[in-house]
Amino acid sequence: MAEDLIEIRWHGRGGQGAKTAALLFGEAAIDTGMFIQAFPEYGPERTGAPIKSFNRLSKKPIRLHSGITNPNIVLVLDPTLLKTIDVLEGLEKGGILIVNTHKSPKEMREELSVEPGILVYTLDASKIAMETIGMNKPNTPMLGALARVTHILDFDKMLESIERKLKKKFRGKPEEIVSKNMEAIKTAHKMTKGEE
Amino acid sequence: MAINLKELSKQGDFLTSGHRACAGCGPAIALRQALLAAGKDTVVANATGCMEVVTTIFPYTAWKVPWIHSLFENAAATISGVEAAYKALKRKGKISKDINFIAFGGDGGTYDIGLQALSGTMERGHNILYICYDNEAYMNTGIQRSGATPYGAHTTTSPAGKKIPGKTQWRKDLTEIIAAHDIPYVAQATISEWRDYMGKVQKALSIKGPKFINVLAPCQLGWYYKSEDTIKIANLAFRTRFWPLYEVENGVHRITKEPKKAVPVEEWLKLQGRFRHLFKDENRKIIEKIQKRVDERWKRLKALEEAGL
Amino acid sequence: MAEKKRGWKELPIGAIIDEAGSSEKFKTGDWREGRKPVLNKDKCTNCLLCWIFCPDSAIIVSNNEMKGFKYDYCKGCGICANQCPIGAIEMVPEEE
Amino acid sequence: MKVVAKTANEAMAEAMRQINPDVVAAYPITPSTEIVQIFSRFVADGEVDTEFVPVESEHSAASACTGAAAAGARVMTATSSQGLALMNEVLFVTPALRLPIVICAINRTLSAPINIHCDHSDTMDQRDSGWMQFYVEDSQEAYDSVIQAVRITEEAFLPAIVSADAFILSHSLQRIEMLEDEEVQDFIGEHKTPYSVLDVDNPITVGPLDLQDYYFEHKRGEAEAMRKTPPIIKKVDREFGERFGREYGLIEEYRIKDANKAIVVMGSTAGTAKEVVDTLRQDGEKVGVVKVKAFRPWPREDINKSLEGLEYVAVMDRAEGMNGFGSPLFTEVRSSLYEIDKRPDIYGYVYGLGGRDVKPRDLKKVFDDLKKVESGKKIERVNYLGVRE
Repeated sequence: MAEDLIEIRWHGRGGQGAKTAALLFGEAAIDTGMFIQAFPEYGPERTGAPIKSFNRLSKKPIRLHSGITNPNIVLVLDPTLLKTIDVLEGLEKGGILIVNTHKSPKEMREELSVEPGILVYTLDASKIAMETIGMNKPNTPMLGALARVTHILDFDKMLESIERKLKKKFRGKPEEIVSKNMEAIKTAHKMTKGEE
Repeated sequence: MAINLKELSKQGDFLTSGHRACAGCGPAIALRQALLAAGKDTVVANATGCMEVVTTIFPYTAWKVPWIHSLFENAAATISGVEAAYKALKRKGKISKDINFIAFGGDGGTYDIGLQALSGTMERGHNILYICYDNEAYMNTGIQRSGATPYGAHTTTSPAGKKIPGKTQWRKDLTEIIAAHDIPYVAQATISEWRDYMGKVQKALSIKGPKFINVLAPCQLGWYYKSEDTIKIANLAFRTRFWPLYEVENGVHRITKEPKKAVPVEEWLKLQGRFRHLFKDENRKIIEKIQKRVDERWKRLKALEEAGL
Repeated sequence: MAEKKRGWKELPIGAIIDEAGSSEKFKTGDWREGRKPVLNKDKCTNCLLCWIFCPDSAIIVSNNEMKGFKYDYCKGCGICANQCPIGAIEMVPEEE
Repeated sequence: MKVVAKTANEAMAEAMRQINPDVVAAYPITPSTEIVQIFSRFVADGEVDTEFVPVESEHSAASACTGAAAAGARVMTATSSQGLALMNEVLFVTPALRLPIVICAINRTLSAPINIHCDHSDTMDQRDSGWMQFYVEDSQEAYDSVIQAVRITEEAFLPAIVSADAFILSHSLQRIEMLEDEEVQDFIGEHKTPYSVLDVDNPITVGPLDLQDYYFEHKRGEAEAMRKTPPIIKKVDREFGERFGREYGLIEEYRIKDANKAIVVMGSTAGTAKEVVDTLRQDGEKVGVVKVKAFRPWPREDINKSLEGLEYVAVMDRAEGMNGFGSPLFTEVRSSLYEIDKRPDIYGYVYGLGGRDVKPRDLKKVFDDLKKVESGKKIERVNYLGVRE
């Protein structure tokens, strides 16, 4: 496979915006000149059910059209999923796990028995979302974390792109919803913790 | 909009000679009268059925207006596509003429297999007129029962046998089903009362939106009577009140032509071989049953009219 | 009556028929089963009921006048005679 | 030109917007629903002049489209799976009437059991209906092909289905390059119609009854129209390439020139196959891919030219032909090869039914199988890839 290919898996529940996060991240990557794929896993699930969505990013055109089984990065939008879903599935050495939780990365590593060689990051995205957006919408904060941890995208360019997309998405809604989301991303970018 | 035969005769026919319908064909009369009323600037979509078959055997066509047939159950959908194209092209200035859009279907293509497409077309509000030439069975395939076949009638799939005396279900009231779509104009007509029928065609075409006319068109082959009696039988259907002539304009029922004195339905039944078995002693009660139903339906229609509904 | 049948390269696109009313080339007059309508011009009032009821468009009308029948197409159904209110049309045996 | 992120559904809807057809009659069905939804929004916002007919079924969608095309309109629709199957009866009528219509079809499997995911059984079901069929590899090709198809259908006077894999493409956001609206309009040009039922001054009869004396001649003419499509498709494709830099051909050869083994495949799996070929090539294996873009017309000459000289070929069908011996793509390729002297040894693989994921390792296994054959081992002529025993 192309060596510069980055594969990302998002875990969330229907309605939490895991699909939107993958789409926003993908579009932001395109704006920085990358090639991308962003696709949710489609099933009969409805609001509340565990869902996955995916990203592929590369500097070269992406021809792979298979599902993603060995992601480089896994993001968990909802800590309650950790009990029932094997979020580490297919994540190999060198991989990155980012979890929305108030716990520390160390606590997470122990709780999930993450093997050495996989980096663990945490942030309380729900809290950030509540404080900025006023709703438990952890998806935009998670984008901030992803940018902080991976440096795949230039953060400022990413912010610019997401702001543009959100303005379009929330057309007709109060303007502050966009600025609040942007604030959430920036806060999350600062607050994301890795292990010492 | 008085219909003047002398005036009409000057414009010539749009369904011309040389088609291969049976001698005395009621549906051919229904189509011909409708086109005379509609005039030259008319586009026709036709469902598969007798009329489609007999008028367009390649390389001959009896049609002098543009005509399209694609399948059995989709005449309504086809004409809605034609009408949509017309709207789009008119908006873009590619066509300027005012054109009538008419779909013809038999009772098979309309009451039964084509009902869904017809219902959709009516609901979507296309500016078209759908005319069902109702000959009360699938005549094209050899006289099989349809949803329009009357109670007691013999057909090849509701044969009058030793145990079962012909069709044992009432016909569905398609005119009322379409009226329930709340469209601007729905009417019932018969070919013998040509002035009433052609007037309804003209009235329908003057109204914007979806319109529906159910015209009774006897079939000498399937109803088993002599070919010269087509008009007589169409007329008796009206005079017995088996087939009331009325319209539903913007939801309001109005009887357009009323027989002065109702003729017993038996008079209509007895001319047709498809009801012959009803005249056996053991089946006479079926005729009474039919008469009762005709009286009830007429009462209902009168009540609707009187109530302004 | 038989037309030369065309080969596939000679046919119009999409199986359409581009000659309106071409069925007039197909004569159905020989379908009559031994009887044909005749008009008694003296009786006829030119009410044109025969014309409006003819399933085969086989009544000749010109200048508001009933002129007779297109025997090339009339199938001899007898509706015209049956419906003529004053009996001006009679179905008579076809001559050999 | 602008770079944007679009799923295949969005890309096809955008192409439809830029084409600005006169009539779109459509009924929603997963996974092509979005195309209809997005397009309705274009209609509602006045971004197109299209008369949108929200029909009550796909049968009526195809019927209304056929009626509209016969009235001289430029017509498009979108559907999938059961919707395409419900259109089946009408789909035989449209090409016989020689009407140019483009269907954006999202390839979803057919019931039963009911399943909304990808395979090609829905379009394969239409392979003898007389529609051209183009399978695409990604959103970009979906977008480009829809635009090309308008030109092709109006030069051939035959309709076309442009199909993209359900979810894998229909719902996967990808980077595409979109043309400017004017570029699209300029490329497709004025709509061409073979006739129009709206011409009341020159009335025609469309869809007459044909008997034993003419039906065969009419069908012969229709068949000839399909036979004449390959040069039309190539010409339009070449012109598209010259103007916009992307060209696809009836088939695409990938590292075939010096190959001795190849996979023949359609749709999104072609991309995955190319990746696998690149990996195997690094190990020195002489492998390649032939992507079949046009399944109808069947590109017999191109296929033969491309496979002649190869030793081992695996043909991948994302459909089960239920004929007891291989599926449609396999039988078509195999039949074509009959007329060349140096024929490769050819095997059939049925894969990916009902959306079953196709991973690089699955396709590597196919090449491994061919290697086994090369080393003298025997394998089944027709195989199932990725199914549990």
